[in-house]
Amino acid sequence: MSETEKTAFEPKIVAYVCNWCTYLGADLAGTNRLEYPSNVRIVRLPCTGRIDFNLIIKAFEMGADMVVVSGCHPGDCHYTAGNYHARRRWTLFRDLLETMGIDLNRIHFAWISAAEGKKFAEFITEITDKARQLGPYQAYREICE
Amino acid sequence: MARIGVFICWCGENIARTVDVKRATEEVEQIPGVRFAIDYKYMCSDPGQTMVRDKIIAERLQGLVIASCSPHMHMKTFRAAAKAAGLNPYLVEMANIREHCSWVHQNREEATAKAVELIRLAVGKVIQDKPLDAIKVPLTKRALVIGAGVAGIQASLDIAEAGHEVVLVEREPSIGGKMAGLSETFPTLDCSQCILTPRMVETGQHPNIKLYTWSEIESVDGSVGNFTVTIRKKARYIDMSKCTGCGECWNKCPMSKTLNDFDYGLSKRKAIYLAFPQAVPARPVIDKNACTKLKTGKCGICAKVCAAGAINYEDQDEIVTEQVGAIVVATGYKLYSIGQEQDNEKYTGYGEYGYGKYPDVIDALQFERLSSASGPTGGEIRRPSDGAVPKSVVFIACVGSRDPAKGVSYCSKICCMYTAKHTMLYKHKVHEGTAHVFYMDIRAGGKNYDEFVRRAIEKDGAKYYRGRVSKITEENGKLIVRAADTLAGVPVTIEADMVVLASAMLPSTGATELAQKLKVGYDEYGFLSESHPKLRPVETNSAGVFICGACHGPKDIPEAVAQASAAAGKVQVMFARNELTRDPEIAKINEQNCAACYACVRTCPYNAIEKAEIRDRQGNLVKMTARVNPGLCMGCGTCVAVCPSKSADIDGFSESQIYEMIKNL
Amino acid sequence: MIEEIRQTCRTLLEAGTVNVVIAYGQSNPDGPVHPIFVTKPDDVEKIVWNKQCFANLTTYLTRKEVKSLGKAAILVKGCDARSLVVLVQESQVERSDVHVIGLACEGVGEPELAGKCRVCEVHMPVGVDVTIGSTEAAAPEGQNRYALVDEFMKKSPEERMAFWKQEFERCVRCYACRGVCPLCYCNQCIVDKNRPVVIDTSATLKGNFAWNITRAFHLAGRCVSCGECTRVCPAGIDLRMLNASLAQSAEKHFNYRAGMDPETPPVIGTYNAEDKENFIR
Amino acid sequence: MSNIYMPDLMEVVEVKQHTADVKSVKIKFKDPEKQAKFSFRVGQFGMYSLFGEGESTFNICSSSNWKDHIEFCFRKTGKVTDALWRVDEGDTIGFRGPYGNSYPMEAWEGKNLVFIGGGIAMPPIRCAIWYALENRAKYGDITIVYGARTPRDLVFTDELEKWAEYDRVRVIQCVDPGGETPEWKGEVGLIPNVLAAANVPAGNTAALVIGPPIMIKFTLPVLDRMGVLAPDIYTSLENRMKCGVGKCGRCNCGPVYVCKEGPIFTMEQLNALPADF
Amino acid sequence: MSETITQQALRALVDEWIGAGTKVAGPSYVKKDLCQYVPLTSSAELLLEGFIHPRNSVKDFFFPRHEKIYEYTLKGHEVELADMTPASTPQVIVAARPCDTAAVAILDAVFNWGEKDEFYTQRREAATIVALACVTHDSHCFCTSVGIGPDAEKGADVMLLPLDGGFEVRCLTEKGKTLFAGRTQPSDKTAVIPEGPKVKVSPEQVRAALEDYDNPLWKTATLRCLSCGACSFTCPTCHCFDIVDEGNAHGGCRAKNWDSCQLCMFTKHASGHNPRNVQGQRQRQRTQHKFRIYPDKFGEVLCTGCGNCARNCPVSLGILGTLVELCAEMPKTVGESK
Repeated sequence: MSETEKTAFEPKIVAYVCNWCTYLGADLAGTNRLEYPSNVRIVRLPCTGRIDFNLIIKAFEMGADMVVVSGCHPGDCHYTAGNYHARRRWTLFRDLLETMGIDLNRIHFAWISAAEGKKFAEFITEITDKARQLGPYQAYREICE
Repeated sequence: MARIGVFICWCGENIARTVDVKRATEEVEQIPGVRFAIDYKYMCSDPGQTMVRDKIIAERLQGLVIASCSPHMHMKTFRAAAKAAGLNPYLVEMANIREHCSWVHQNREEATAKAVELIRLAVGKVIQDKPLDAIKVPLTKRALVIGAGVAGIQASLDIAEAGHEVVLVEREPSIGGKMAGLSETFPTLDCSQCILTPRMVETGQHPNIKLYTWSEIESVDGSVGNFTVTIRKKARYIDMSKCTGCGECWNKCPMSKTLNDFDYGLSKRKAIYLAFPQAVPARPVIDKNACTKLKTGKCGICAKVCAAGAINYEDQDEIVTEQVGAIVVATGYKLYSIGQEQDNEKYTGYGEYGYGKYPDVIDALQFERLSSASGPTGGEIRRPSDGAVPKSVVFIACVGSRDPAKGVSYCSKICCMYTAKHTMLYKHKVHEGTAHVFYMDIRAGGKNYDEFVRRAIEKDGAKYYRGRVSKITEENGKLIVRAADTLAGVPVTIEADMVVLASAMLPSTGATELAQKLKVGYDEYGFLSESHPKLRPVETNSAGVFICGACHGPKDIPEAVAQASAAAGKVQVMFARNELTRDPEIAKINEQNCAACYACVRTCPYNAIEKAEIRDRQGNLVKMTARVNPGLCMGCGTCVAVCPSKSADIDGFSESQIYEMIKNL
Repeated sequence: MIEEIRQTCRTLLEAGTVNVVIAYGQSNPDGPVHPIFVTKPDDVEKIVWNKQCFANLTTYLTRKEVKSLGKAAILVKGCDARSLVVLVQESQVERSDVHVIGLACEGVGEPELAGKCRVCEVHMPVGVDVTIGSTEAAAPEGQNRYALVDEFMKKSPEERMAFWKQEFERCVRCYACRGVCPLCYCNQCIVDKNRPVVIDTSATLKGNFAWNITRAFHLAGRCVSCGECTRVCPAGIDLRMLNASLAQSAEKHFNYRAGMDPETPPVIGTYNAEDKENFIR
Repeated sequence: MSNIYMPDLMEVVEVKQHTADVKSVKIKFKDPEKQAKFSFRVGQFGMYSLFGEGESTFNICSSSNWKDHIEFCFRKTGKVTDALWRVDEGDTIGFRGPYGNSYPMEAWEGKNLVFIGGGIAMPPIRCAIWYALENRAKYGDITIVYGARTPRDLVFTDELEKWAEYDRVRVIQCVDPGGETPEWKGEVGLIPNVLAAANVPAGNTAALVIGPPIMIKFTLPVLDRMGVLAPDIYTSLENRMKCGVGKCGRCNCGPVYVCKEGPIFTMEQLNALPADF
Repeated sequence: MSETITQQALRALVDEWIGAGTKVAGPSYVKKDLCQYVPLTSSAELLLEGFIHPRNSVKDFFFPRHEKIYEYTLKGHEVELADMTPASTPQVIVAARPCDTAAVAILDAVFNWGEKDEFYTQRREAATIVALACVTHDSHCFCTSVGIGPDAEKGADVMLLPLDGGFEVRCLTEKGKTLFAGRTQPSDKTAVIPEGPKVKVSPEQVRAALEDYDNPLWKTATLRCLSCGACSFTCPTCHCFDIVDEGNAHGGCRAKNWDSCQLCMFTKHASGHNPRNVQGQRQRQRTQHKFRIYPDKFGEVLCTGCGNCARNCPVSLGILGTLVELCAEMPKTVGESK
């Protein structure tokens, strides 16, 4: 962010991550000093299996412009099957959101393992730029007036 | 609306460099519920923790927020500090303002703002925390060790000596692993068999060690303290109780065309064979792909000559289950297959060195077999092609290692040492021969390691060239090795009789499948991930599962044995108490509200939720419900997400905690 | 056919195999048809069967007030029978505790058939103890069950969002959709929980979006599109569109249709390692 | 144009924990002028707001003669009481009231008073006791019977001792059989039996009985034998309330809006109400 | 002699009101066969005939389903409150059914006894109600059974009665007069309103039947009720509400929301005890409140017989059926016979 007065829109991004893979991936990005934008707020959950669709809706209600959900690669889940359940749940939930006309560019799902610090940093940078282009989620803000 | 104390750590200057800690402390005191905030240079240090304890007592705190590093680092530390001050350890939350903030955002203004926001989230969560007590779980004081190489053997002996039962499972017909095939070991040139075989015998005879060879792990259920391990005992076709190991069968067996994988293909073996002379258990095994009796029904000589009548052609795989409390993984390594084709598309192999095309281009373990007394040549260094004694041998270091293009970017740590050892062995056995070594850097960091390499060069006359070998071609019986000597700045061509490649160390095949069964993490190469590189090197993120030896990463024998004892030590720490205290952050179900649709029962990966009945005092059924077994639940929370009425909840990541965090966004 | 139904119910009540028959009736001749509970054999005359028999009676099988009446017999159309399959799958109803009387149904709704009946494939109910009547009615060959969803999806996301904002503006949160749905049987619904408040109870646009998304998603892979929620909504919200889009998604991704086969495990709560997806990075 | 649902901002003065899940909280108006103007009659209740959580109904358990603060007592069971449990000195909560009717202290003048409380029912009785003791001359003998399951469940135990020191005041504490601990000095037994055994002089007596319905059910015959009839036995209904001003229909029980015409009822009025509470 | 107005003139007048910025609401087809009282943007949307009763009621405009009562902001240990001044912009309800307008008058009692609920009274004073007499009814209507009728004037400021294409205008209150001042033409014809629905029960009979609180009928009469809130929320006289806080950690609002005694959580205590745990008890409470408690306390029957509860009920239960069953058991001594 250049020194110019901060009028540019700064998106608020919520990241629901699993404690065993993506959270450690984020830690690894830290230990490797990989820089990425500071808009993301990481919420630690035991497993992607624990990430419930209401959390995504509540994040938008509380003013998030983008929601990220990430956890272990299929097969690596610390609890064996959490991410499989999550994948099935997200597949169905995305179709429901699409029918509702909720902007799917504002919800991103990823598998980021504890060894993929770089992928985490790059992923966060990429989606923050996309969030900046998309601007504030006006449609949901109006819903919440 | 609560008495919450916020402790912001400078972490030396790791945090303070980009986060304005002073301003953050002031801003944080405005968060509803925060009673006071304080910063300190080293919160996790002893004075830091003392200050935390004193503040808890002085300010009658109801909850702590420690804003410092990742909870994976110091959550245990600060929970202990809270407990010491009489505050329930689960009323502590951490805001990760180092790895997730100060280290990754350079702009001071943004980093400080984000730090305050992360603390606000943590305060939200801690307000909804509930005091929890550790769960007491009965403990099975038996350990499972997977892989019986030197590390597996050492770990088993240590645990067994401590008086606990050990179940040792080895995939090969005999224990001993890769070290059993070595000739001598650096830096002392001890004969590998002489130092290993007594340990193998001790393991074979130890009353506390239950040995399963020629067996594999099918599945692992349960959780720390109560694992249920299913083991597949592959059909051996030999009745171990009757067989005396006299050897008549493998002498008389007509089938001898199968390559002996103990000698890495340098020799042939019979269909019924003993892995190597010092094998423990010294009992043969029939290779069903080579034995004509098993394939076509003809022959059966071995049964005829067996005086003890121990041969049993109808033998079947047997599935056995064992109850254990802890698991040590010691599955060892394999060498990078240097041929063109690779089993994993991540690696691209070395067509240019002609391995597999020129018989005299061998890898390090094959050279070990050549120089081993129990090897195919009885210890004489002879070329595999024509058996002649090679006069000039080229040793190439870093084949595969430190070579991202070939798929392995790390250094395999021990090749420099064993290459120097190989030049010595070669020199001692072929006095007039010359050894040429092409290396990138000599890595000899252990005790007496560098002196060992200096002796190989100065006393035994090995010629070391700093440079890579570009190509090996065969011209009239000689292997032309073209390379460059970067120190002299000149190309080098050597006509060699034999080439030995010091190839990279990879985890042994099947390591990732085993890791998935044990729910242990692994890196991109398949080496198992330790819980923390410096603080918890032999533990994994899966409670009760420990790792040691090469399965964790390339390492030499002294280090593997040291890690084995460390892992055994951790197991003994666990078994020191009669019951296991387990992390109470597990699920529980509001049984009045549960509609008994059992979505959670279907979902639970640990089958920790069962169908239960609620009856009134007269015994008639009031309602059905789902009920969590605290011993089995690992706290993944999937049941909470699939429960429509949210009757299921999980302590530590409960609905109210997570929603309170989001409300603080 | 009505005589056969009444006779069947009379014998059941007289023989004492069931204590109550959950059927359709009319309290006054020109009034609407609604569920009735027949406990005395002579009252079977009150049972009616015509194009106005919309209600899905299986919703009463999980109500404590009805369960206290004892063993029940129930009239089911094809769609109702499917919701019974889901109820049995989710251990809410012991199949042996209910005597299920299947009615051959050519579709309900006068003058024109209800939407669900035009695409119905279960005119003859399956998994019933006895079937009364028969019909040749069958779904037109190769018809797209989810035509209304595909039509709706042709709109742009902004148009779709505008449509739902306009629909949910009218939702008063009376929970008739929850009351009438046989698969909404929780003792305390998630919307009634206040620790934490997952869904705002206020009938604001925010609360209505959260409520309708949650209700629809709780029926993912479970709704058998009996269409009752849409019929009873006092605000006339097109709820069936949400459930149909989820049913389409469950069929497209996991080849799963709710309530068709008691053996296949439900779609939520089970997984398949080879599930395909193209949106996870 | 007053918004009848708008609470006044109160500052928490003191928080006292009585049992594992019962606390009492002293609050005073942030606006000192409102504190001075505020008055109520013992027995009335108020609606206490935890902003962000909701409102709850608790009896004002301090005496109406104490002008510098008001006090209420609660048990940690629901959403608002969960948040109230974390409240601390200096925090801000909301209060509106006083609502409901009050004890007929004037009508009780000259009578002997019997206060009977069970479990957490002591707070609604405490305000009446303090008021009576502060106008000691106006009232006859005062008997206080207060019981709970175990000694740990007793509330305002320090004040129980203080009351015993007043003249012609008799305090009987009891715990349920099986709940007593070695150092328990008081009676052991269920409240109705303890009351019967205490043979309190009958005649010209008014009784205030608050506690679980089952306790009230068995206490009434004992009072009857003591000659205290239904019109002289008062109790306070513990209904669920929302608005407190007779609009929202929540507390409606039979023909009565408990928040406006209660919560204090005589047993006579209570018997006329359907069992809908 | 009577004052009349043609339909076009009335529509023009409505457009004038809208133009003047008054909020005008009336029955309109929001969707295919869904008629509701909704705010109007032009008089073309206004329905003046061809409907029996909109699915909702006019109470939406006086006692909305969600209303902020004040906002709070949390700052550290301090809290700031911001009062929400109730909307008092003038509004006109056009073509409201007599059973709706009567309901509004009935509600005045409860919203003003003891403390005055300004949110309700402000809107009430700022509003003018133009009623439209009924010419038809359906099987659910029973206004005549509760003392109301197709042309009852209770609660209306102006009564419109259909008269050959136009309407007879009877201004009943000052507000009504000012609204229609100079817009009506004298005529010698007066509108004749057809008979309302047959009287099915009488409030006195019901009041007597409700005396027996433990009538076993409550266990069977309403078995098919699905405990949703459709009857209460579309009923013009149901006025129970819930008060909740909504917001995030920085602040939020306290709001009044519609609530229904039919929903099982209505009387559930935090301890889990629920005095009305069985659906029959909840139905009894609704009938008692309407036909016994409210009349005893405020002298008005809390029901205007509009039939919305039966029309919107998923199982067409409503309240009429229960009343008829209750009275069927009563001896014929009370009130005129059915």
